[in-house]
Formats: sequence, C-alpha cells, structure tokens
Amino acid sequence: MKINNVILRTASRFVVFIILTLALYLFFAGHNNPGGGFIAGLVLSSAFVLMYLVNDMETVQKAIPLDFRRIAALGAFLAVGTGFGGLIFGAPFLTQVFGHFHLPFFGTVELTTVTIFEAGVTLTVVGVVITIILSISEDV
Amino acid sequence: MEKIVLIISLVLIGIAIGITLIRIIIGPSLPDRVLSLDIVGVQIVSVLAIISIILETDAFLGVLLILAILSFIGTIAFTKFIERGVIIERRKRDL
Amino acid sequence: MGTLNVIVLIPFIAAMFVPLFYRFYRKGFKIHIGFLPLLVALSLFIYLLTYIPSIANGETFLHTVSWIPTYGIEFSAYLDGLSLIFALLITGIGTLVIFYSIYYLSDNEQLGHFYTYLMMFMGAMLGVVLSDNLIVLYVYWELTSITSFLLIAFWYQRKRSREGAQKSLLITMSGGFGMLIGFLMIFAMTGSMSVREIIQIMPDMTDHILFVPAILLILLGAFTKSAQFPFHIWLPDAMEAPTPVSAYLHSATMVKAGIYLVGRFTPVFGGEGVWFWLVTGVGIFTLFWGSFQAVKQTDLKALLAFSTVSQLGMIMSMFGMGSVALHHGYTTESVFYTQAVFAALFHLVNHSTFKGALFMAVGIVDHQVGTRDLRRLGGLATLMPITFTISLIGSFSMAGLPPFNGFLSKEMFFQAAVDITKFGLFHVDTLGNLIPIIAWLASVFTFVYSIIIVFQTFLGPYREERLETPAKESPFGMLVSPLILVTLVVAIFFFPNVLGEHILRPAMASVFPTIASEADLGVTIAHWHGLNPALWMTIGVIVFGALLYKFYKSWRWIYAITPDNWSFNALYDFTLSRGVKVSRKITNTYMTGDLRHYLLYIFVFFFLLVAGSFVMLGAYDFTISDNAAISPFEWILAMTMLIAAISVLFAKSRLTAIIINSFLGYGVAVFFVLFRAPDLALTQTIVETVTTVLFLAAYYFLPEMKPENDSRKTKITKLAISVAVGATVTSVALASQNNRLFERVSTYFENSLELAGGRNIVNTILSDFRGFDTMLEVVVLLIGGIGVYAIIKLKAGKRGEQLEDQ
Amino acid sequence: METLITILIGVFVTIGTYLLLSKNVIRIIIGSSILTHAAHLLIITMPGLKTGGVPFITDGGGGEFVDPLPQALILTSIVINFAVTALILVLAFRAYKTLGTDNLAEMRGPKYD
Amino acid sequence: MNVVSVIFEYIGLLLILGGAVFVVIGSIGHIRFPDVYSRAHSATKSSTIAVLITLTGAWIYIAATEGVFSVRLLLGIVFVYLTNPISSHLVLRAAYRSKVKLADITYEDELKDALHGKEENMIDKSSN
Amino acid sequence: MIDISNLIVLPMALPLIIGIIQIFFKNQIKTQRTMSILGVLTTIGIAVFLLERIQTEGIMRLDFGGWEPPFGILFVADSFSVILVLVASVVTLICLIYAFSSVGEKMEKMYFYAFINFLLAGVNGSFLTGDIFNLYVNFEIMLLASYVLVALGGSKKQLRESIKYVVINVLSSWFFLVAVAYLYGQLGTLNMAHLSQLISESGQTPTLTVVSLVFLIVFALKSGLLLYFWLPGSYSAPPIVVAALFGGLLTKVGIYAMFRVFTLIFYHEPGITHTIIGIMAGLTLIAGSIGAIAYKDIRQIVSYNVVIAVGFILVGLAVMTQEGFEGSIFYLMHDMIAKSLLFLLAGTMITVTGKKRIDEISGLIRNYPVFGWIFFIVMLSLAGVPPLSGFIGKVLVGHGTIETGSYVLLALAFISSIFVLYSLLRIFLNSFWGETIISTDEEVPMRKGWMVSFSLFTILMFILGFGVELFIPYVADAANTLMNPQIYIDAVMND
Repeated sequence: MKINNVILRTASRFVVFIILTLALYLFFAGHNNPGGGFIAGLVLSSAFVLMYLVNDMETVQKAIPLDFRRIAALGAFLAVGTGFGGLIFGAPFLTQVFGHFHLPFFGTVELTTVTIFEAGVTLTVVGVVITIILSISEDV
Repeated sequence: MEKIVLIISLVLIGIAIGITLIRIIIGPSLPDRVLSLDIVGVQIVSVLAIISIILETDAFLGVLLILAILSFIGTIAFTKFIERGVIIERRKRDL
Repeated sequence: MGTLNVIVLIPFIAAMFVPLFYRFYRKGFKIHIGFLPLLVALSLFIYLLTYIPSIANGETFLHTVSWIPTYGIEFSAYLDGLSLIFALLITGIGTLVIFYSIYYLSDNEQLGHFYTYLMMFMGAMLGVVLSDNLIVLYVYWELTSITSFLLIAFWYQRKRSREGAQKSLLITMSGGFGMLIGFLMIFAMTGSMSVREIIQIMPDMTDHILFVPAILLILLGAFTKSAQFPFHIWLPDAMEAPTPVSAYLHSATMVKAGIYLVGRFTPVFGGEGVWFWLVTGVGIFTLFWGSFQAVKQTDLKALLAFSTVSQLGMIMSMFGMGSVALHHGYTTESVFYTQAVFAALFHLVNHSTFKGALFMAVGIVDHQVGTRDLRRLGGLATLMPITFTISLIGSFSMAGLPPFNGFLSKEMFFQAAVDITKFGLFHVDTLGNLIPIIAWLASVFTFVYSIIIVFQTFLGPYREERLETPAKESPFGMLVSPLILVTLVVAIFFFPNVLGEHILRPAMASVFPTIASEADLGVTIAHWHGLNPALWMTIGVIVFGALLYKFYKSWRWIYAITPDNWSFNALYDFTLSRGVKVSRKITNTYMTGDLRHYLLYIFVFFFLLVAGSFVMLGAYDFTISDNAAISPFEWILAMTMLIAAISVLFAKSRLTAIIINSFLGYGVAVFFVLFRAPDLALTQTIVETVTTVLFLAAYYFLPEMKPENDSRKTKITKLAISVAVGATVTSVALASQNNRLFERVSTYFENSLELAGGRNIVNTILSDFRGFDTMLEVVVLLIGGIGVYAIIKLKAGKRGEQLEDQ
Repeated sequence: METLITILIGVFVTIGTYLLLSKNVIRIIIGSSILTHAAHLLIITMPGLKTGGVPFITDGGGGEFVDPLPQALILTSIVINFAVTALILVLAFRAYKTLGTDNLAEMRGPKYD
Repeated sequence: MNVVSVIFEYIGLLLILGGAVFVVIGSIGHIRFPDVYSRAHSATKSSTIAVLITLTGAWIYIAATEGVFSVRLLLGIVFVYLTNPISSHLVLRAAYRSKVKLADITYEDELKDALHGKEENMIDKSSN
Repeated sequence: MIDISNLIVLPMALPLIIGIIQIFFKNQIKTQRTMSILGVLTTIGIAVFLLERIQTEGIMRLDFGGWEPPFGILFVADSFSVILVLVASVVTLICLIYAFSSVGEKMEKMYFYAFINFLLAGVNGSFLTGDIFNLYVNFEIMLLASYVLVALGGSKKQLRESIKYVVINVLSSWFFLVAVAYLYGQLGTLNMAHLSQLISESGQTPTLTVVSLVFLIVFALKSGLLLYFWLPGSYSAPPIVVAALFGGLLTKVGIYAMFRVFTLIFYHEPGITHTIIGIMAGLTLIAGSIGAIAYKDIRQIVSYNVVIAVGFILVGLAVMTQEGFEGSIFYLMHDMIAKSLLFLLAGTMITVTGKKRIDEISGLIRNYPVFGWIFFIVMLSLAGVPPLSGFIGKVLVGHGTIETGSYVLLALAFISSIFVLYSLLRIFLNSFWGETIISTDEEVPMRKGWMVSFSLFTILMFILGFGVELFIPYVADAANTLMNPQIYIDAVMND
C-alpha cells in the first residue's frame, strides 16, 4: 500500500529544526527560566521521536549514527562525575561552582559546573528515551 | 474588567474542553478520539496563553509552545498506529 | 588450675585431627583410627581421676576464659563434686565405648566421621557439665544435640536412621530453645549468667513473675534431653544409631545431661512446690511408663531404650524428692530427705555401669548373629558364655538383685519413696502416697524386662535358621569393655562406700550447698538395713515379677487396650505429617499467585490500619477556611478531569484508555500551570507524550484489552476497596493540610539567586540544592533505559526454560 | 481549592486502585499511571496552593512564591515514573509473548505442594 | 500608559474573547456532527482559527501592557498554524484508511475506488 | 575534615560510577569483573574505615553541595548504617565471586554487573541517606535494578513473577510518595533529623501517627513484614546470585528504613506504632513458619525463611530496648550473610541436580560432602544454634522481649526457630542424606568459584558467631544511637 506523506515529511523537517532550537534554548534558559537539563533532554528526545515517527529507523540511524545507550551512560557519567569534581577542590560531593568570567569578545559570561551537570542530565534523558523507544520498536 | 473578560474566555474554553472530552469518551471511532485529543491540546494552548496573561508571567509560554509541538507528535503517533499498527518502522517501506 | 577449659577443648581438637589421621589410615597406616580418640579419652579420664582427692576435700576449681564479656558470657569451667561425677562418667564410659567400637565397627564404615562426631560429643558433654556460665552451658548443650543427631544418622542412607535423628534433634532442640528462654529469664531476674552467683541470688526471687515460667522452661530442656515422659519418644528411635553410640550417648551420658541440669539447678529452684512436683511426678511416671512399655518390646535395643527411659525417670524422681530438703534450709529433717539425691547420684553411676554393659552385650549379640529381635533369638548361653555372663550381671543389677550395685541403689530409692510420704508439704500427704506405689509397680515391670533380656536371648531353644549368621563368641576385644563394666557392677556392690565417700559425697555438697555447710551429707551405704519396707518391697518385686514373667502371655492383652495411634509417638508423626499438610493448605489458600489477591490484601491492610487509626486516634481535622479561592475555570477543569477519570473505567479499547490517560496527563499539566509550576507543566506534557508514544510502540506486541468479565460480587468488592482507599487517602490528606505545624524549609531556597546563581528556584533546587536527587534520578533513568534494552534483547535459552518452568 | 483538589485526588486514587485490581496488564499500567498523577497532585497540594507567585526571582523584587520544593520533588518523581512505566510496559509485552497471555489471573504460576 | 496601548489592550482582549467563543462553537460542532470527517471539519478548522485568534490577542495584549514582544508566543502561533492542519489531515487519512464509516447522509466517496477498491485485504490491526 | 566526610558518599557513588562505566565495556567481561571486584573491595575498605572513625569522632555527615541541613540533602554515617553498608558490600563481593562462575556470558554481556553495582549503590544509599525523599530515590535505584535483575534471563517464571513484583513495588513506592507528601505537608521539611526535631517540638499529633502508619506500610511492603505475599514468588524466579542478593539485601533495606524511621522520627507513640509493629512481626513469624514447612520446593522453603527472619528482626524493634536493638542488629548482620548463602546453596542444589523438589533429590552429600556440611552449618546458624552467627542476635532479642514483658513475641520468636530448623532439616535429610541419585560420572562438578563463595560465607558466619565481642562496640554504639535519637539529631543539626 502506498502511503504518501510528503506533507508530513516536509513539515516535520521544519518542526524538528524548531524543536532542536527550542531544546537548546531551554537548556541554557534553565537556570533563570523554565527549562533546564531535564526538559531540554525531553524536548530533544521528542525531536528524535518525531524523526523516527516520520522516517524509519534505518534512515535516521544513517543520518545520526549514535549509540544511544552509550550516550545515556555518558550523560550519567558526566552527572555523577561532576559530583566527584567537587572532591578535587576539597569541597563536599556535588558542590557546584559558578562564577562570572570576563572573556574577550563575549563580555561577561557566567560559567558554572552546573552546566556540565545539566548536560549530563540532558544526554541521559535523550539516550534513555530513545533507547527505550528503539528497543521496543526493534523487537520482533 | 480585563480579568473578567479573561476569565469568561477561560470558562468558555473550559466548556469547550468539557464538550470535547465527551467526544473522546463517546467516540465512536478511534480517529474521533484522537482528533478530539488533538483539539484539546490546542485548546489548552489557548488556556495557557490566557493564564499567562492573568498571572502576569511569561513563564508558561514555553509550556504553550511545547504543548503545541507535542500534541502534534502525539497525534502523529496515534495516526501511525491506527494506520499501520507499528509506529516506528525498522526499514524504509514504500512511502 | 588453668586446665579446665583445656579439658573441654582437647576433644574438639582431637575431632579436628581425626579426619586428618583418617586419611593416613585409609592409605594403609596400620594403627586403627580409633586409637587416637581412645588415647584422648583415656588420658582425660586419668587426669580427671587426679582431681578426686581434692574434690573430696571440698575444693572446687574454676577457670575462666572470656568470650563475650560485655554480655557476661564467659567460658568459665567450674569443677565441683557434681561435675566431677559426670565428667568421670563421660570420659570413663567414653574410653570403654571407643575401645569397644574399634572392634564393633567395620573398616568399611566412615570411621573418620564417626570418631569426629564422637570426640565432638565428648567435648560438648564435658562442656555441659563443666560450664558455670548459662549461655556457654547452653552452647554445649545444643552441641550435644547436634552430635547426637549426627551419630544417630550415622547410617544416613537408612530412612529410619534419618527419621530417628530428626525426631531426636527436633525434640531435644526445641527443649533446648525453651531452656534458653528459661536461662534468659533467670538472667533477667538475677542479672547474672553464672550458676554459682545465681544460686546465691535466686532464693530472694521466688516471688518474681518469671520464677515459675523459668522453672517450667528449664525443666522442659531437662526433660526433653533426658527423655522424660512425654518427650521420651525420641529415645527408642535413636537406637538406630550404632550400638556404641547407644551405649554412650543414649544411656550413659547425654541423656543424663537433663539430670545433671536438674541437679545443678536444685539449689536454685529446689524447695519449691512446682519444682518438686514436676521433677518427682514426671520422673516417677516416666519410671513406670518406661518399664511398662519396655516389657512389650521385641527389639532388644528398643527394650533397653525404654528401660533407659524408665531408669532416667527413677533418677529424676529421686532428685525431685531430694529437692524438698531445701524448703526450709538446714534442719535435721531436711538432711533426711537429701538422701534421695544421694541415692539418685548413686544410681546414676550404677546405671551407667550396668546399662553400658548391657548395651554392649546386646551389641555383641547383634554383631555376632545379625539380629536383635527377641522372637528370633534364644539359647545363646552356651555358644556365647561370656556375653551371657555380662548380660546376666547387667540385667540382674538392673532388676535390683543382690549382689549387684543396682540392688543397693534401688533399696535406697524405695526408702526415699516411702519416706517422702511423711513429708507434710505440697500435698505430699495425699497425692504423695501414690509415689511409692507407682515406684513399686514400675520396679515389678523392671524386673520382668530384665528377666526377658536374659532368658529370651540366652536361654530357651537355639534356632540357627532364624539368625543371619550362626552364633559364636565374639572376639575378645569387644568383650573387654563390658567385662570391665560388669566387674565394676560387682565391685561397687561390695565396696559401695569407696564410691560414696569420694565421689558422691562431694557431689551432695554441690546440690545442697546450704545444707552441706551445716552437716555432713555423706551416707554410709549399707547392704543390710534390716527388714524395713524397702526390703519388703524388693521381695515383693521379685515375687510378682517372676509371676508376671511366667504368665506374660495371659496379661499381654493390656498392651492392646490403648491403640497404637494413641501414643505420643503417633502424635508426633501425626503432627508432622498433618502439620505439613495443613500448612500447605493454609498457605495455598492465600498465596494464590494472583497479583490481584496480593494487591487486595495490601489495600485492605492499608485501609484497616490507616483508616482505623485515623478514626481511633481522632486525627480528623478539616476546615476549608484557609483554602485558596477556586475560579470557575478551575471548577470546570476539575469536573472535566473527574469525568475523564471515571470514564477510564469504562473504556473498552486500550486506545481509548490511553487517549483518556493522555487527556488526564494534559489536565494535570494545566493544574500545574494553575499552581504556578511551569517546569512541572513542561515536564508533565513532554513525559505524557513520550509515554503515550511508548504505549503505542508497545501495543504492537500486546493484544487488545479483553473485558474483565468480573462477577458482580467481585466488582462490588473491588469498588468498595477502591472507594475505601480513595477516601482514606483523601481524609488523611485533608487532615494533614490542616495540621501544618511549621514554616517550610523551602523559604531558604528563595535566595537561590545569591546562593546558587539561578533565578529559577525549582531548577536551582534540582541542580544544586537537591542536586543529589537529580543525579540519582538520572541513574534511575539510565537503569530503566538499559534495563529495557537488556530485557528485550536477552531471551531465555532452552536450558533455562526447562529448569525454571515445570 | 485544596479541598477540591484533594477530593479529586481521592477520586483518582479510587479509580487507580480499581484499575490496579484488574486482570489485564494494560489496565494495571494505566491504573498505576493515574495513581501517580494523584500522588503528584497530592504533593503539590500539601503545602497549600497559590500562596504566591511563580517561583522565579525577578529583578523587580521578591514577593511571595509558591513552595518550590514540592515542584522539585514532583519533577523527580515524574521522571522516575517514566522509567518505571517503560519497564512495566516492556515486561508486559515480553510476558505476553513468552507466556501467551496478558491476563494476570492466568499468570498465577504453579500451585506448590 | 498611553491611549494606543489601551486600545491595543482592548483589541487583544476582544480577540481573546472572540477566540474563546470560536472554540466553543467549534466544539459544539464537534459534538453535533454525524461522522468523524464532518466533525473534523468543524473542530479543527474552528479550533485552529480560534487558537490563532486567541494567541494573537494574547500577543497583542502582552505587547500592549508590558511592552514585550514575546518571541515564544509568536513561535507558538506559527507552530499551531503549521502543525494543526497536518495533524487533522493525518487523523482523517488514518480514519479513512482504517475504514471508519462515513455518515449515512454522505453521498459520494471519491476515494473509495482509489484506495479500498484494490486493496480489500489491508492490514487492520488497530480499529475496534 | 571535609575531605574525610566525602568518603561517606563513596559506598554509593563508587558502585554507581563503576556501573555506569561498565556500560561502555559491554562486551569486555573480564574488565567488568575486575572493576566490580575492585569497586566492592574499595567500598568495604571505606566502610571499615568509616566505622572505626565513627567510634572516635562520632556520627559523620556529608552535606551534598555544601548546603547545610535541613536545606540540602545529606548522607549521615552512624554505626548502624555503616555496619549495614559493610555487610551489604561484603555479601555483594562474595555473591560476585559466585556469579563469575554461574551467570553465563550471555547475561554478563547484558550489563549484569552494572545492574548488580546499581543494586548495591541503591542499597548503600538507602542505608546512608539522611533525607526522606532521597531515601525514596535510593529505593527507586535499588528497585529498578532489582526489577531488571528479576526479569533478566527472560524465562517464563521470571516474567510471570517480575510483573507481580514490579506492580507491587510500584504500589509501595506510591504509598511512599503519599506518605512523604503528608509528612511534608505537616512539617515542611524532608531532612530526617529535622523532622524528628520538629516532631519532638510539636509532639506526635494523631495525624502524624497516622502518617507514620503509612510509612509503616511502605516499609512493611519492602521488607516483607506481614505484607510479604510477593516475596516467595519473586525470590524464587531470578538467577541464583540475584536471588541470593535479594534474600540478603533487599528486605534488609526495608527493615533498616523501618528502624530508622521508627526510632528517629516516630518514636513518641510506641504504644501505637510499636505495638502494631510487634503484632505484625508476630503474625509474620506465624505465617512464615507455616509457609516454611508447607512446601517441598526448595526455593519456596528458603523464601519463607526470609519472611521468618524479617519477623524476628522486627521483634527487636517492637520491644525498643537497647538489648533488643543490639540483637536485631546482630541478627540483621547474620541474616544478610546466612540468607545469601542459603539462597546460593539452594540454587546450587537445583543447578547440579536439575530438580527442585526435596523429594526428587537425595544423597547429595555423597557427591558433594563439603557442600552438604556447609548447608548443615547454615541450617544450624539460621536456627540460632550456638556458637554460630544467629545465636547472639537471638539471645539478645529474646532478652529484650523478656525485659519488656512481651512474652507472646518471645514465644513466637523462639518457636519460629524450631520451624526454621525443621524446614531446613527437611531439605537436609531428604536431599543431602539418603541414597545418592547421582552417579559419579554424571556428577556436575562443583565449580571452584562456588566453593570459594560458600566457604567465605561460612567463615564469616563463624567469625560473627565466635567473634561477637569484636563487633560489640560497633553494635552497641549503633543501638545506642537508635535508643537516643538526640545523638543523631545533634550530629546532623549541630551547626
């Protein structure tokens, strides 16, 4: 049976793009606005879900050759790892450091270890959600 | 004055959601329900816009946006399921 | 003397070495493995003999090694007169038994195991009689049960051995548990774990609420161990053990641990009515019952087992009678009653000698002709003359005939039984009159079975065809031990006072410490008391016994009066088999394997506990005064959610259900929005959608929902439970809301900008204040994700399936 | 508002419980999901509703905020529940494929004796 | 607070209210119409429009009162505009392909031959 | 100072990070094994160090991110929790040794060790945490790992039982959330020490008592106190090692939580809460005893023994005396070790014979003498026979019950040990003794790893039995903290 979904695929490209942008925005906005690692991760994974829904596994896998289990583990590693980061500076486990730095061209930038932590969270969420959905869909 | 208008709007949309819910419940066909859910999503988007105004915060606009996207994704998933049973194909089929 | 604990330790060390040596033995080492334990036992015996003079002078020895000092648990080995008697018996009889066993057991048996167990038993038994500390005493006590278990089941391939072992272990260990509680109660009363100290303190505690329970529990331990009625049933079955074991554990030593315990605790509890009646009553009844049952046995060992039961009862009852002496403390009259205990100790020794000899003799018969069934035996006297002599002496001593030691102690027993009736306390004057009567009756039966042993085995016609192997006298090695024992039987009769003076008298001091300090409790054992009641009773026993034996056939019907399944033995079997069946039935009724039932139990329990306490404690507290206002839209939303939620129940297809679930999820998100929680609303919407996608993906593999088809009753039950749970949760929630007691800690987080550099308070909590939760949550997600992958990818192999599913 | 929501929670709990007592796996999963909704609403209702503004610090000034802590807790719980739901779903369909039934009454296992 | 902003504020409010009314009307149609296809006609069209109006109103209102031009809201408008028609299209297509019956008053089904005429044995796992 | 207290997190964080890293080494089994062993060994070392330090320095705590209580989350290491961490890690170590020669490559490549590490992390975290919501999260880590481990392998029985197991635990987690919500609603804090402090200020109102009962249900479900229906099924389904870990660790976490919550937070109304715990413990003892002798299936018998132990340990909590607590702690330590060993032995019996009912197996001791004797020793140890590990706990708990006059519990506790004895004796008599059914040539060889882990466990039981005095300072300190919650509160809230 021929299923024509040109409309959907065309639109989805655009939508995925928007979602990715949004995810990025949410990730960085998290500290001051709604958002943060979790939500960014979830949004990101919903973008992937959309991609998988519209296309098929093979195609997406070809376009984005990632092992999502490893991504999830990497994320968790980062999240737990930042905890150990504090130890090196003699601070309690999971101490987050933040500060404002003056960088040329960028002006004052706030850099915090929270960002790494949140990145870890994001990666895990993406990795896990996609792993789950793919594992289920792959099972025959 | 503004408040009253906004609340009236909210209530109206609320009623609309209620009515749509009835359609979800009575069906009769699955597409009916999916469609209704999609519409509820859109209605909630309106609700969020109004609530944002009432609460005087822009915090919920992100939610609004996300909801718009997600109800779309949800609907796609449902339709694929209704059409094919499987929502994510393994291999490229004839599209 | 720093060696007392070593005495206990040596057998254990030997036990460890036995398997080692056994290996050499197996490899062709010429000396029999049994000589190692023999050496150990003999040297211990000789060493203990050296204590006799000092103990006889009233000295005692104590040696303490601490184990758990915090709780007062110490290896405090204490040697006094009472311990010494037992220690000598243990090592002495032990030596003989080991020597005997060297010839008795064939090389094909697992001798390594046998001697290991035996050595462990010896150590444990020495520990029991030498321990002053309650807990350590208990430790050794249980160890004797275990080694006994192992020895009974030495031939574990045999079903009967296993069953006998199980029975003995269950009964003695249950008694042991009871005894432990009793000890703990004593500790609770006195605060001391040392028997010596307890003897000092206890007399002030007689009004304590735990006093009587402690007596009962400790006696439970003693009675089970000493096979007193009705716990005697394990002993006959224990005869499945190799005969040396029967001779050693189940007649000479282990079963006397209970008696030791009673003796040890006589100064603690003696003089109390409960103690007196229990010990005497149970003892005397056991005496009768054992002898009565022994007569009908056709298996020689079983007969001996019942006779042991009966003799133990006799000793027990004498301890009970003696204990009344402690009622008033020291008076001349009380000294009079102490003689019962003297008789008990005397008979204890005597019993070990003649019963040991008898067991060994029976073992020889069994060993030589391959059977010990009385119906098949007969006429062995001429073929096995030495064995015959041994049996004859042993039996006649048991029957209480001169010139054997049994006569002396039995006379003293009769004397005590008659004397006790003169004692005015504890209703002895009425009920107590039964004591001598039962005692006499029992002795008649004792006479009968003693005769049976000798006559039916060794006299009468010899029928070789009924035997496994033709009878011939056994090798000399096997005869040595019983010969030594019967020599003692005779020797003690002629020189009883050597024993009485040096060994029994000091023991009296241990049993009656208060009285012994006032008077000399030694008794000169006389062969002739004149024509007192005791002698008449003995004569009566002989006459009636002979008659009963003669006309055994005509009164045998008595045994048929009580059907077999009325015995305690049958009760034991019934309890076990029935117990298993009933518990299976009970457990199967509620462990249905059906998740719904389990959930039902949980919900019902939740409801009963929480709602019950809620009502009982009057925790109900409900106002709506400080509620936030509700806008019309919120009303509508709430109502919509309500309807949606209810409609889930009626959803017929899974897609409908999931759509409504999605709806509810979005609704909750709107609530989060209304409650000013944008992050939550965001997460909720996304998770809801992703979950829906997940559901849809999984639905491909799942069938359509089928209707529940519950019966009306089930539906109503489910509904009632659900409503009850819902109502409970709600009411507790309402009460909690109106019971806000303190300012919340979260106000602190409102400084998140200064503290953590973030304006989004929820996010700063998540990533910083409570970042640990988030970190773990990430891990939870990871486990979930990887877990899903693993569960899907790993499918059971063929082998696993077969093993797990049947 | 709190009372209304609490009653709504009660209804959710009732329905969730009822569904949990079903034979069908899907019903059970949906029941647990409804129970989870109830728990989340309960957590957010507990410290009181709408007692302040959205918990974002604005430059303008402090003002009252609603209690942010329950929100953080719920967020954690939502995510955890997602993982658990995924796991049950997978177990459910693996069980269905292996055992051939999605009916829990038929998953009793052997009667032991 | 100048006059223009007040005017815009009212315009915004009006739009919001109008959108709400539209939504209700649409949903009435959604419940009243006989089959899924006609219901979709009523519901999606009206709701898309309604949301657009509402969001625009909200955007204007916020712009007027707070002077903020909300990008997210604008994005939301674009998004709804983009996705809503697609999703209703997909639903209806799915409905048609899974052979949801047309209302009795329908008189012509042009797609029927093109789709179902040839493939009567279409896999139909999901419809109940 | 800060450096040292950071060690507290390691018993949890180390297994966690190792588990995560192992995901990258999916197919390098050797690497995974080495990492697991090293990790657990380090954890043991840290636990020993902490235990020593607590004796001199008092209770230690670690505020995550430097946020002081009650605002942040913290780990609190008192003797009780560190003892349990230590024993749990030791048990895991020995089970790992067994796993190396029993699990099989297929499963090892499916992240088996990672899940074990996560399980240990969850268990240790639950023992250490000082925050009630964090306890929930730790429970979830442990539970998710256990969900996967129950089902991993995918046999029919596993899937069947795992669904039940998961649903019931989801329900109990839900109750947990509800209870936390109630508590937070009333007291506005999540830190356990702070909760306790607030309750002692305000008094334990009836509503709080009701909430405490909700907690009781949660932990009862986790530990199998009266609500143990799920236990026999799900403990007899998974692979041997997993079952051993479950038997040794999982219920103990529930027990720990119950001790913590009902000694630290809700100790003001013992007349209500502790009486209920006592009644539940008594009923558990009865039902467990009945169940233990009901079946011929080895794993069923063993599972019901877990139930009995739970009842026994909680008798110690119900009586609320120093001795009772000490006894419970001793018994907990003993039970973690002995139950794991028992599960391993039972599983091994099934593996080597291919049969699982006691009447189908016979004469094993001929083929595997050491194996048989170890079973015999475990049996005695579990029955509380001296001088093995179960004895001292039994004595102390018994003493506690006598002191408080709880004679019914006393009787039940001791009678239950007769049932334990009988139930295991049945296995021993039927399956180990009797005529052998396995001829020497079809004998499945006992693997070295198995024997090593059995022997290690056995040695531990002897050490715990003979070396009681060695452990007393720690156990007494732990019990003392349980008796005097103020010590804990002071340590947490002092600055």
